[in-house]
Parts: sequence; structure tokens; C-alpha cells
Amino acid sequence: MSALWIALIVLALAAGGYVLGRKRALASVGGNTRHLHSLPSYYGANVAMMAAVPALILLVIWLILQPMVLNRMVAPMIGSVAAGEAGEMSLVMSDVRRVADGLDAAVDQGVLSGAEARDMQSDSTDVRATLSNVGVALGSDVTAETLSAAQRYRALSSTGSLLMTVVVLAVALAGAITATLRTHRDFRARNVVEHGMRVLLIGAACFAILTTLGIVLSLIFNTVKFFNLYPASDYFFGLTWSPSFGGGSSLGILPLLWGTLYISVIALAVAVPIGLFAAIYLSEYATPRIRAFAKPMLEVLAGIPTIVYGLFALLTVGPLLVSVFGEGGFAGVGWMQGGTAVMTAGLVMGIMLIPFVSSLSDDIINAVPQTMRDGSLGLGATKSETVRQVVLPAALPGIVGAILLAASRAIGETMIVVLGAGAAAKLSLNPFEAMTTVTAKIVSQLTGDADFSSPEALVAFALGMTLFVITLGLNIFALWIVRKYREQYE
Amino acid sequence: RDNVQVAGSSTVLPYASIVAEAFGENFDFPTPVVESGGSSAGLARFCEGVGENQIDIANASRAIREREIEACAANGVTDIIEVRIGYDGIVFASDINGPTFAFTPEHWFNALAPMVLVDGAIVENPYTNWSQIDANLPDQDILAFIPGTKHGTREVFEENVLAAGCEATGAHEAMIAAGMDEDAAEDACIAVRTDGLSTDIDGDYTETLARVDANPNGIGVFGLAFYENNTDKLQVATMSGVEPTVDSIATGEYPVSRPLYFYIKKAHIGVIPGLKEYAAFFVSDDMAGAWGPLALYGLVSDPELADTQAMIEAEQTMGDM
Amino acid sequence: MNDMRQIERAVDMKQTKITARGVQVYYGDNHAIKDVSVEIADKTVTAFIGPSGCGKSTFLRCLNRMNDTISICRVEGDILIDNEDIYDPRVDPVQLRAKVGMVFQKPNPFPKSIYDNVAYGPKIHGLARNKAELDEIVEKALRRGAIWDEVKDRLNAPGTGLSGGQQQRLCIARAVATEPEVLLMDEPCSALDPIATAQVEELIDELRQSYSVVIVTHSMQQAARVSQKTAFFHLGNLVEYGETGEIFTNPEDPRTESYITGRIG
Amino acid sequence: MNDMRQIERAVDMKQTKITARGVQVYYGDNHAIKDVSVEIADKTVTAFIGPSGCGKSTFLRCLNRMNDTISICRVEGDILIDNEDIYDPRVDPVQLRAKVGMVFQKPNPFPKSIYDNVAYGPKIHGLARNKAELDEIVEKALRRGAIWDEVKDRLNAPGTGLSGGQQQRLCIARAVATEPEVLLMDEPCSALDPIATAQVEELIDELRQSYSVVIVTHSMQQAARVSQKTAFFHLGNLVEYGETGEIFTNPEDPRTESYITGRIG
Amino acid sequence: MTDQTASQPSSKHGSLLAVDARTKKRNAAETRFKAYGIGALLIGLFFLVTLLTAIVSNGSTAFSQTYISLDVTLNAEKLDPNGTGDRDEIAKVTTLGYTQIIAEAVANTMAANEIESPLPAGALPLMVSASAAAQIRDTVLADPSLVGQTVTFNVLASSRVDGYLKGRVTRESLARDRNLGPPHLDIVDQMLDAGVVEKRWNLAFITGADASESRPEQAGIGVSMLGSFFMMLVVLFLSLPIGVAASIYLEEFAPQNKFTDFIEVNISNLAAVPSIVFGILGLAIFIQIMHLPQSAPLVGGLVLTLMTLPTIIISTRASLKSVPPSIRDAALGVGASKMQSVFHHVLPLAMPGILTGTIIGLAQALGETAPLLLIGMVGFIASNYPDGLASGFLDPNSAMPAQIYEWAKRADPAYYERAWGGIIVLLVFLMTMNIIAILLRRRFERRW
Ligand SMILES: Nc1ncnc2c1ncn2[C@@H]1O[C@H](COP(=O)(O)OP(=O)(O)OP(=O)(O)O)[C@@H](O)[C@H]1O
Ligand SMILES: Nc1ncnc2c1ncn2[C@@H]1O[C@H](COP(=O)(O)OP(=O)(O)OP(=O)(O)O)[C@@H](O)[C@H]1O
Ligand SMILES: [Mg+2]
Ligand SMILES: [Mg+2]
Ligand SMILES: O=P([O-])([O-])[O-]
Repeated sequence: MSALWIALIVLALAAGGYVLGRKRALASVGGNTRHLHSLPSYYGANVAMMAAVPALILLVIWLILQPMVLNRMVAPMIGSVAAGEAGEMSLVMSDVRRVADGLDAAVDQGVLSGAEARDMQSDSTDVRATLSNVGVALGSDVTAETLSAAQRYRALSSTGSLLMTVVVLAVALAGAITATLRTHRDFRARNVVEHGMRVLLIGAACFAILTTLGIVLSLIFNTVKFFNLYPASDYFFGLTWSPSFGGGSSLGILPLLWGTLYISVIALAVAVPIGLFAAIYLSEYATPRIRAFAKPMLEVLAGIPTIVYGLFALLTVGPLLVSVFGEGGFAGVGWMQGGTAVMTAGLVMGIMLIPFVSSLSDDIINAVPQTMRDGSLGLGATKSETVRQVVLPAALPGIVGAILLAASRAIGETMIVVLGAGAAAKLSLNPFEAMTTVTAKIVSQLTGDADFSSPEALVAFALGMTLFVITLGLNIFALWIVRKYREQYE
Repeated sequence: RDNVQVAGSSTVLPYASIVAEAFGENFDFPTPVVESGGSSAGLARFCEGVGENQIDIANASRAIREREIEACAANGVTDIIEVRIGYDGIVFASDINGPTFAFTPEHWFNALAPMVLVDGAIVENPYTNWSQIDANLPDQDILAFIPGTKHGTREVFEENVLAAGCEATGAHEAMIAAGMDEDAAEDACIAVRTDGLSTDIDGDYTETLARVDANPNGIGVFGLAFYENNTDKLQVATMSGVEPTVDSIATGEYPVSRPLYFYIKKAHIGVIPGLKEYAAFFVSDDMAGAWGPLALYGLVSDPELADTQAMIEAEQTMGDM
Repeated sequence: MNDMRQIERAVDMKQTKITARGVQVYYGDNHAIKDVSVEIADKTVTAFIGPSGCGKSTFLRCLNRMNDTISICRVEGDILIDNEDIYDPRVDPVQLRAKVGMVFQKPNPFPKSIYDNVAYGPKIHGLARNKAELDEIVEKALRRGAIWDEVKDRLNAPGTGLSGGQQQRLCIARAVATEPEVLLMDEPCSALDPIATAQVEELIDELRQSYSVVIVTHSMQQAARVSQKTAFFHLGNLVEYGETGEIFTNPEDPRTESYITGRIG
Repeated sequence: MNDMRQIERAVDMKQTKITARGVQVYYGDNHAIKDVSVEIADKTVTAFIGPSGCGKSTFLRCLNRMNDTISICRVEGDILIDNEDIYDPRVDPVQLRAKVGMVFQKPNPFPKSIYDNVAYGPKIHGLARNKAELDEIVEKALRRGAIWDEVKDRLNAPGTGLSGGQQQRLCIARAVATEPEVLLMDEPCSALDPIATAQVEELIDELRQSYSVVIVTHSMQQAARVSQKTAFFHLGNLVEYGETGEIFTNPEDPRTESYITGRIG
Repeated sequence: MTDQTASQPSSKHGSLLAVDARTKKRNAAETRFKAYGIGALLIGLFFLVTLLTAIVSNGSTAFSQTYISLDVTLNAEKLDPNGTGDRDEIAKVTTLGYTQIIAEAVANTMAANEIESPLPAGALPLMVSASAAAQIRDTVLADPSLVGQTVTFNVLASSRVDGYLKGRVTRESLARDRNLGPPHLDIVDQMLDAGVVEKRWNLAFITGADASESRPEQAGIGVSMLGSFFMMLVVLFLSLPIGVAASIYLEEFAPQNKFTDFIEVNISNLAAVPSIVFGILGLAIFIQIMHLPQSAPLVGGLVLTLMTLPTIIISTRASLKSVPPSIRDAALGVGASKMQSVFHHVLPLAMPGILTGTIIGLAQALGETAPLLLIGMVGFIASNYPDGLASGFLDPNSAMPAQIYEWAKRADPAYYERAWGGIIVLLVFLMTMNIIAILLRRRFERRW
């Protein structure tokens, strides 16, 4: 039976358990819910939980472990490479699995009978051709050893699957039955169910950790490879970034970090005041109708694909800035050489970030209790004084969160930078010069033409890792600051 | 899985997509999936291994490198068929309304190198206007949009234009004479000035076009196909007196071009339905021939196409060559 | 009805500070104040009494236009302070509220330090020229709010961490710190113990020397102790208004009588 | 100190419901309750009196572990209800709070309809088998809270749109709807007019038949009227605890005496 | 102000009708403050309008397309030389074999309308889209009996012709074009007069699939819209519950300890991870380890879920934090458990903020391209409609932003208008999604 079906049956058991548990609870008090420890639905949920959760966990673990165990059992059958390296062994094993899967598919599609698949000999049949017919890709012709290993693998795995079906369903049933038996007026069903929910909540929170782990793992190997090819000191302290195909690239991260920082700061300098003032206006001054209209409108800014912003920067904002700050421009300063500049990208990115600040802040500000405002207005404060001195401080933690989110977004943005800021990695103070950011370079090195095991391509992983570590540091710092600040306050 | 999966170069993508579309129309096989993402990323995925979950073909705008072949082999991807589909002509084009240019590699070297040879001495590049380099060139400020270092085109540009120009102007010799060793001189030849007169473009040709649009003084580096689709905005420059066309590139008269490839996992042939048929269809005369839709779109067809066809028929892998 | 009595009495020598004429208040469809006319004298304490929900707070909030903040609330009729219509479009509610201070029914300290809570009003009105002066104002206000001794050691602690009664006194201190001419107090002693109540009542008495005070209270004793005039509200109507002594000893309206002779809180 | 007296009196026949032994409460460094021991009898009304900020609310919140929600708050000592230590790790605070209801000092209705405010408790405790039963429970609770007549026509209006006193009575109704065994009331009548106060006092008297009621009040009269036992707190100490009559007529501690002979609120 | 006692000795505050100097100043500050607010809002809206105008003016032309109606003689000698009438026989003629037939059809149509041209017959099919061959071939294969007859087809004009009618292509620019020349345009002009050529509303753009580089006139965004739709389903159903659950744990239940801090820092850090890194992660975990299929909306959705989670968590936590504690107290006080107080009272009150986070998070996910690049959803992918729920999640597909990104890179300028047109469709899609959330948000919004 397929895992999906088992899961569905378990869920059906759980649903039945819910009804049963609820009924039994009510029966134990003759229908008078007052004498139950918890609401009847909690008893039902308890039975459902006990039926489904252990069984499903077991199912998942089984599905993960079974192939490993089978590998272990089948591996000795392959004599030829047994002494060889682990990598080679795993390759052969994956071939064995593929053949086994192919045999399954062939039986399913009626190309082979069950007996044929079991007894097939590699010398008498062209296994590869047979399997090709059912669309299973094999790297080479199948050896006798592989075939017999695959056949054994099939046999074992079908036994395993049968065993899995039996055990999982038994666990589900056992869970349902124990829980049902335990269902009694004094049983603390709510506590048990809530405990279960709490575990779920913790699990959800741990997703962040798993993701982080995943990111680190998917970056770390290539990062290490990169540092084997390229000296770490040059990477961390190098002042030039100029990859080249023929080798001899300079891959210093500092200009990229500088560009990232510079562009983000400008973007925030645009987005934070505009977003915050817009949020204040919307939540404190605007009529409900204006608010109902303007807030979602601003949110559209967050949904416009970044490539549009990129084009906007390249085609509209850049030339506009040049006509002001370029040579012979209105400002007559001649600071700007070309349309692509830190300023261009920063401004446009700032526009994109407006709704991040405005919408989130608006919600937070709106949530400050009216009595706070009344207190201040009652003292003869103007609305703006009330906002600045009472409402904003009360809403500060949430607003800081919104700004941090916007900052994060600014650091991670690519498209606008590529089109708006240019590809030049420079360490310069002039905001009207072209620069680039870490993320833009991650994308370009990863999708470029460089040889994928050369430092020029692998540096993308190192850049990702570095940025990750730096933002982690910044976040720890931010948390520390917020804590410290809060202690003074409460 | 019943469809062919292809990934890799965005330069090859247009051709691959034309072939895939026609393949889907004319064969009973499903239309292949052609992903872009860059030659490097495509080859990296290509080398992940053999199997249903792995791509069958990697497109590349350069030849696979030795190190990559090793990485492939380490993952069990050993039998690789290399298919050269034709050439990508690289052209220099400027705003349609501006003056006409006739370049030589020397012009470009003198325009872009940080150090050039002036009156027998290697000095910091003094040129800011094309007419200072050669009186025959129009009186226009130097402003170049060249491919960024992520692009393979950059390598071709460096070798066939800058290095050639360096050699031709005598700067290379002068550098050696000034005490540089061979490597350093080569590096110096292909270096690009950083004072803003030359801009690296990490994006695509559309970005280069947008920049030329915004700066009528700008001269951009494009693919031939891209230029041919945008003749309303761009005019092309000749190089060493040769106008870039499909023919002049095919005969090798026009110097700046690069070959385009795709790579097939032999292990997948016969297993993934339609794989071999797709590859054969790609290089068939109907598609990749001198009058096929690919050439019409701008691919410079390979004079040795027949060899390639035979190679696919025989499933000849790289090692067999 | 009260015009006649006013002429008879000595207190009436005092100028009229607030005049309300035919005031109607609606919350949406709910008619909360029905045609109330009243004259509140300067340098007097006026008490509003009446059963819960009769509209005392609502009427009080009309007097400094705090009702403006409730969108569904609509006010009709005239309210004049110093003979100026406070609902005149030229009137700036901010200036009005500086002149007419308010202590709310539910204590609502700002989530700031105790010091900042009190200093807030003086700061925005520019009552202090420097920090020392501000310190002085804060201390004086906290003393008048009868809370100085309890908080003098933790002026930087947040105002929200105080006990209920402390919060209420903090709000009183906050209101008096801005030195309004009229002080509206909505049940200022409801959460206070007798001693604190006595101190607040003393404060009210002191304020009466220079200001006009309107106080909402449920305690008849308190009304009798601190006020010179009392208004009795019932179901949104002003049933009776007059000298406090008169109202308590000799009410005209049967409803007033039944209310004050009910059990005393 | 109170042990001896307990033996002498008739009321003491009643079982002890709540026993507190050596309770200490800290808010961070602030020692808010200092070594308080007290026994609260079943079917009795116990009043906590004392100046503002002396720790009445704090101690009250200890009795149903509402202090758990204040992170900086630390409780030491033993509190037993029906001889079970409520701070025992095995005790489920939720069950405890269902048994020990609470009316807060500041009225805090849910931002839901009036009906839902009251129906919430019965719903989560499964007290009603169907809608009709629930309606009945809600009506009964609102009647007991002396607010039924005012809100019966707008049960679906939001609870937050009520007047201060109405909100307080709504919260009382909400608390009694779950039929707790012990009811803790923190100044339940502070915002109420005399008539409503009288109704709530009647309710308290009625509840005493079956439950134990603890009430915090600033009104000596109220304490005298409704309670059988009175505890006087001062600066976090339980100064005196005993028969209400005794405390008011013949206080042992000079602090108690000076407090109750101060001016009466 | 205290020292301004002038007119009325009884009132130290002065007349209410005359605004005093300090109040004037404060009111000016107030007006300024409000003006900043309006200004900020207007700036935001101005940018929005600018962007929308640019998008609409560039993209609206994608919604109409030029068609040519051709009388095609399905020459039996070419299509079925042996006269078998067998479908398989006829199928041997590839689309390339139809070029001649189309050339004849164009010539015939011209003759019928008395249009003369110096062009050789071989150059005529260039005016017709390459898709015409496939269209005719498919019709023939569906009904082999048509062979030998003359059938009227409405075929797409080539992108150059279409561009000419839309004003994008001029005679001068065509002079250098290898594909089409001014003589073709003369023909088109006359065909236009004859009513053979017509510009029509282009539904196929909204419903169609991607086309190759050589035939932009055929490309549509429909299939990738479905791809986006399935991805958004995954994102919504995973990131919203997980995000809200995580926030609830952190904000309401988590004890103050190192572990909680660790989670918290991780979450805010994930918000700053560049989206392409999520692509690397997705490639490694979902495709290489979990063996999910390439280019599948399911994988795209999973990757975008991981990317959106931090946004939702951060905004949800902020709004949970802003629910006043007295509400929690009230619930606990009537004997609700912590869990009940959160789910019954706190969560509904925090809903507006949660929905805002969801809107912003989904908007971000909907417009994101970079991570899709690595899991194979960018390129030439969409060719078929998914034929069911499972295939919608698992079959190779692209997504709207990826499609737009691809189009924007393509050489033919006809793709430029399609890229902008695609953005219009994307925005309409986004707004539909938002409106639902906004209506929900309105229901939950209240002040207390
Ligand atoms: N959440 C809190 N955080 C810090 N300190 C607190 C907190 N709540 C109360 N306190 C302090 O604990 C002490 C006792 O407060 P409590 O609220 O118990 O007083 P109370 O007797 O109820 O006063 P009142 O009659 O004014 O309500 C006071 O000093 C108060 O400032
Ligand atoms: N914000 C509001 N929205 C709707 N109705 C309201 C609002 N505030 C008060 N009301 C209604 O207006 C009437 C008068 O309320 P008000 O608060 O003035 O009473 P009150 O006399 O102050 O009572 P209490 O002594 O209980 O505070 C009541 O019926 C009340 O329900
Ligand atoms: Mg009131
Ligand atoms: Mg208290
Ligand atoms: O995508 P490319 O590798 O061809 O630049």
C-alpha cells in the first residue's frame, strides 16, 4: 500500500476517533457537559491526535529509514566494489535502486509479470531496454550482480512496505483505542490537546532554525571549496573586486559590502520617513475612506515586480538624476557620470520599501489604545504632539520591527541594483557613482559563464555565507539594543 | 518523466526554444523544457549526476572546461556528447542617429585600456574622444558598454579585440620591453579603464540597448541576433573593414565570434523519450542550416554541421574524439 | 428653572464661566444627552451626580470637546465658556483643552516614566523655561495629586506600573500641571482610599480659589463635601440643578429625591 | 493574631476556603507583599481595605494566580484553596481560575458584543448544552450584574461602547456567569452609582450563600455593609484581620484605627 | 500661555476665539506635520501612479494583435503525395513543409484583392507568423479530409507586421531588416484596406502559453499565470499557518531564554537572506535531497514559502504585541486557558496586522524571480495547460515574474510590449489577491 493511502487511512481513523471520543466523553457524564473536565470537542481532538500523530511520525521515520536499512542489507551482495570507495558504492547502490524501481514500474505497467521481474536474468534479457520502455533511465547495461541485488532489494522493500502498513495502522489503532479508553469525565483532555498544540507551535517556530540550517549546509561546502582555491585574507580584506576568466581574479568583498551598505542606507532614508509619515497620516488623520483606499494602493508598490523598478531606475530615474546632478545639469555640479548610481538604485529601492514601513506601522499605530490619545488630547496637546510623544513611543517596538524588515529587504534586493546601480564594484563616497552589492554579485557569479568549479563561480557561495553571517551579527546586535532599551523603559 | 529537460546558457536559450517549439509541433514527443540560468549553473546541474531527476542537456555559450569534466565524472556523469550548434557573432553597435563607425581592434584597445602606447611610451590612457585615437573616427566622446565579467562574451572580447589590439598597436611589445613579464603584459593588455568611460553590463543585451538609448554617445557590444532584431535603434560598426553578417562570420572573415554548444548525457539517450531526436532535430539542416529558422534569427551556422549530425547519429562522446 | 434660584443666592455673585444651552448629544442613534441647559459658575465646584449611564461623562466631555474624538458622536446646541462658543469654527480645540483640563474616568497614564507623564503638559504648553523649573512644576503637581511621597523615589519608573489608585492620582497631577482654568474630573476618587480621597478633595477646594471645577461623582457625601452646586442627571436629562445644600436637603424633583434617599454609597 | 479570635466567634464554624501562609510578592526588586498569612472562610464575604498601593490588588491576584501573567512578579509562600496548594506544579491554573473568578479593577470588556462577553466563560466551560440554555445563563448573569435592563435591547452592541459603570457591571456579570466557587472583586463598585452599588451588594450577599467572596474596597461603609471579615493592608503588610464589626469598632492596631477614623469616603 | 493675560483679566488663557501666539506656532507645527503626512502619502501615490502609467502605456498594446485572414489551398500533392488520406502519412510533412503552402495562400489572397508586389513568392510568408504553419498543420491532422480543399484561416501576422500597425516598426527601420522590408508594408497597407488584415483584442495573450523567440506574436501569459497560481496556493497554505503559529509561540508562550532568542534572531536574519540563496537552498533540499521534480510549481511554492515566512512572522509578532494585556487578563480571569485566550481574543484582534504581513509577503513572493532561476522555472518552459490538480503542482511550469523577466530579455522588441503587458496581468492578479485580504482586514479592524 502506498504511503499516501496509509496516511489517508490514518487520518480517517483519526476523524472517526474524534467522533468516538466526543461521544464517549458525553456518555460518561450522561450528556451534561458541566461535569466534564474539558469541553467534549477536546476529548474528540485528543483521540484524533493520539491516533494520527504517533502513527504519522512513525510513517515518516519509516519512509526515511527503510531505504537506508535496505541499502545496508543489500550492499554486501555487490562484491566487485565492496572494497572500493564509499562514493562508488553509493553510485552502484543508486543504480540498484533505479533498477528495482524500474522493475516495479514494469510490473505496474504490465510489461513484466511479477514472476518475470523476480526471476529475470541479466544475460538472458536486455534489462536496460526493458526498463527504457517504461521510461526508467539507466546509465549503463545492468550487470548480473546489480540485477540480483535489485531483485533482492525489491523483495525486501515489499516486505518492508507490508510491515510498515501493518505497524503504522496498528499504532494508529492502538493510539485511538487507548485514548478512547482514557476518555473519562475527569481526564484532562484540554491540557493534553493544548500540550500537543503547543508542541506544534514550537515546531513551527523551529522552522526558522531548520531553514537556517539548510541555508548554511547548502552554502558551506562550496564556500569551503572556494577558500581552498582562493586565500581568505584576500577575500575579506581585498579592496578590489574584478573577476576574470583567465584566473588571477581579485575577489575582495569590501567594495561589495560598502555598496550594499550605501544603497541600503539611501533606500531607508527614502522609505522610512515617507512610509512613517504616510502611516501616521493614514492612521491618525485620514478619513476611513481615504485610508481604505490609500493603504492598499501603497501596498501595490510592494507587489510590483522588482524588474519593473529596475527598468524604472534605468530608464527614468537615472537619466533624470543625470540631468540634475550630471555635467551641465540643472544643479551645475557635475557629480554624476552616468545614470546608474548608488543614488538611483537607493531612491528606487526606497520607493519599493515604502509599503513595508507604511502598512505595518499603520497597523501598529492603529492598535495603540484610544485612551492614550484621549489622555494627551485632554491635556491640550495637538494631534501631532500626541502622535509624536505618546502614540509613536507606544508603537515603537512594532515600528522598529517594520523598519528592520525593510532594511532586510533592502540588503537582499538584486534586480534594482543590477539595473539601477550598475555592475561596478567600487569603494567610493560619492553617491552618484555606480556601485554594486553583494546580492547582485551573487546572482551574476552564479548565473554567469565562469567555470562552475572555479573561484569566480564559487565565490557566490562565499558571498552568500558572508552576508548571512554579517546580517546574523547585525540582528544579534539589534536584539541586544532593543532589550537594553526596553529595560530602561518598562 | 517523459519530456526532455534542458538547462543552461541564456545565449543559447533563444535557439533552443525555437527548436523546442518546432520539435513539440512536429513530433509526438512533448515539448522539451528549456531553462535558462547561465552556462555555469546549467553545467553545474548537468554534472549533478545521472538519473530521472537530472537534466539531460546543458546549453553553454562556451566549451566545457577540464575541471568541470572532472566534477561531472566524480558524480558519475562520464559519457558526454558535445554538440556545437553554430557561432554567436559579437558586434559593436551605436545609436542609429549617430555617426557611423569603422573600428579596428587597435581602436578599442586604445579606447579602453588603462595604459596605452603613445609615441613609443606606455602612458596612462589620454584618450577621451574617438577622433583622438584615429582622425577617421567620428568626433564623439568615448563611452562603451561592454559585457560584464560574468559573461563569456567578455572573454571573447578580451581575446579577439583587446589583446589583438594590444598586439597590433605594439603596446604588448612595449610592455615587455618596459620590463613586464609575459603574464603581466597579457593581463595589462586586457585590463579595462575604470574612469567611467567604460561600463560593465552584467545584465542582458536589452540592458545594453537601454543604455545606448539613454546615452546616444554610447557604443554597445551585442550579439548579432540581438542587433538584427533591433535595427530600428542600432547601427552596426565594421571591424577591420568587415561588416558582421551571418556569412562573414561563418567564413571567419569577421573576427569576433564564439561557438555555442550543448552537451548531452549519453546515459540518458534511449531512456528519456525524444532526447536523441531533439538533438538530431536541433542540428538538422532544416533547423540549424544556413537557411533554417535559427540562422534567420541570427545564429551563424556551423560550416561543419554535417560532422556534428554524424556525431550525434553515432552518439560519439567527448572521450572518443 | 435654576435661573430664579441663582438670583436669590450669594454664590451667584460669581461670574458664570460655562453656559450650556439646549445641548443634545447623540451616539449614532442613541440620544445620550437630551436638551441640557446649565450655567456653571467660576471659582466654584460643581458636582454631576446621577445613575450610571445617565450621560455625566458624555456631558463632561462636551465641555472640552473631547467628544470630537468619537466619530459617531454628534453634539447640538451651544456651549459657551467665558461667553465664547466653544463649538465656533474659529475655536481651536487645542487651546480650549489647555484651558479646560480633564481627568478621565479610567486612569490612562502614558507608557512613559512618571516624571514624563506629568511634565508632558507643561512641556507642550511651554510652561517651563528650563529643567529646574520643570522639575519644580512636576513636583508641585505630584504633591497636589497627593502622590509625591509614593513616587518621589521612582520618578523614572513607568507610569503604567503603578497601582490603580496611584495611576488615578498621577492623572490628576498630570491634569493640574498644565494649570487649566476649568478642571473636569470624571470620578477622580473612584479608585482612591479615604486618605487619598481627602487629599484630592483638599486639592479641589484649593483649586476652587482660582478655577472652576466640575466633578462627576457617585458619592453623595463627596458631592456634599466638596461642591457648591450639584446637577442631577437622569437618562440623559438634567433633572435638577442648584445649590448643593438645597439639592440634598430639599430636592424639587421626585426623581432626585428618590435617588439621593436611596441607599447611600 | 487572628487565630485566637477565630475560635471565639460563631462565623468561624464555617470551613476555611483559602489559606495563605507567609506570602511574599516581589515586582522585580519591589517587595509588594510582605509575609502575609490569612485564612479566608467559605460562604463569607471578606473585605480587603487599605490605602492605595498597599498591595490589595496584588494579593488578590495571587489567589487565582493572575500574577503569573506579569513576568517580573515573583510569589513566595503557600496559598491553599480547599487545602490544595495552588502553586503546586500539578495545579492547572486554568482550572483554578475557573474555580476562582475575578473582577478586575479597571473594567476590561472584550471588544466583542455584550452577549459574547458574558457567554464566553460558559461556552469554554461547557456550562450550556444549547443556545437556549446559554441565553438563559447570559440573562441571569446580566440580571445579577444589575445591568440587564440597560442592555437587554442591545445585546449585540460592543461591550466597549458602554459607560464606565456599565462596563464594570458587565465585567461582574461576566465573572458570575461561569459560577466560580470563589469570587475575587477588585473595587467592583468604584464606578457605580448608589443604586447599582446597592444591587451589586445584594448580589454579593446572595453569592455568599454558596460561595466565598473576596472584595477590595475603599469604602468603609461598603466593607461594613457587605463583609463579615475585614483585612487591613498597609505598605504590603497585613496589619489586621478579623470580624468586620470588630475591626471597625475596636481595631487593635493603631494604624488601622488611624485609617478608619480618617475621613470616610 | 501664562504671560498673555491682556484682554480678559478673568481668563489667564485669553480669548478662545483669538488664537494666541504659542498656539499659532503649535498649530503651524501641527499643519506642517499633517502636511508631511499628506506629502508622504502623495509621494507614495505619485510613484505608484507614475509606475502604473508607465506600465499601462507600455503594456496596453499587448492586448491587441494583428491577424491575417488567408484562403489556404491545402495542396494534396505536397501534403499527401501518395493520396493515402492517412493521418500518419500526412503527419510526415513537418511545419517547415507548409511554408510553400502559406506563400501560395498569401499570393492568392493578394491576387484576390488585386494587390501587386515586386516581391518573390518566397518572401511573402515572412509577413505571417511562424505559428501559422503549426495552426494549419494541426487543423489538417485533426481532419485529414480537408486535404485538397481551400480553407479560410485566421492566422497571426508576424511581429514586424503587428509592430507596423502599432506604430512600433517604421519603413526606415525595416530598410535594414533581414526579415521584412518596406515592400511588405505596402502589401500590408493594401491588405488593411481590403480588410484582410485586422487588429483585434488579443485574448490569447491572457490565456496562452509562451512562445519561442522567433514568434512573439504568439506568446501569452496564461500558463505561467497558472504556475503562479499554484505556487501561491502552496505559499498561502504553508506560510500563513506556520508563520502565525511560530509568532504565537514566540510572542505568547515562549519562555525568556537563549533558545527563544536564538529562534528570534534566526527569523529576523532570514528576512535579510537574498532571495537567490533560497533558490540555492531549494535546489539542494527539495530537488537534490527530496527528489521533487524540476521546474515544478510545488518546489517553487516551497522555496517562496521559506522566503515569505520571516515577513509574516515579523508582522504577526508586532501585531500580537500590540494587543493590550488587559484583554488577555480578562480571558484568563474567566478561566480560559492561555491557548484559548490567544485563539479566541488575541488572534482576532491581531488579524489586521497578520493580514498586512500576508499581503506584503505574498506580493513579494508573487513578484520574485531570482530563486526560481535555480530551481528551473525560468526559461522556455510552459507549453501546456496542466490537466489536473496534481499536474498543476508537479508538471514543469513557469511563473508570471519569470515569464516577464524572460520576455524583457528577448531580442525582438515585440517582446518588450509583452513584458509590460505581462506586468499588467500580474498586477491585476495581485490586486485580486489583495482585495480578498483587504476585505478581511477591514472586518477585523477596530480600536479599543
Ligand atoms: N505590574 C506591576 N509592575 C510593577 N509594580 C507594580 C505592578 N503592579 C503593582 N505594582 C506595585 O506594587 C504595589 C502594590 O500595588 P497594588 O496594585 O497591589 O496596590 P493596591 O493596593 O491594589 O492599590 P489601589 O487601591 O490603588 O489599587 C504598588 O507599589 C505598585 O506600584
Ligand atoms: N463611545 C460610545 N459609543 C456609544 N455609546 C456610548 C459611548 N460612550 C457612552 N455611550 C452611551 O451613552 C450613554 C451615556 O454614557 P456616559 O458614559 O456618559 O454615562 P455616565 O453617566 O458617565 O455613566 P457612568 O457613571 O457609568 O460612567 C450610555 O448609554 C452609554 O452606553
Ligand atoms: Mg462615566
Ligand atoms: Mg488595586
Ligand atoms: O547565459 P550565458 O552563460 O550564455 O551568459
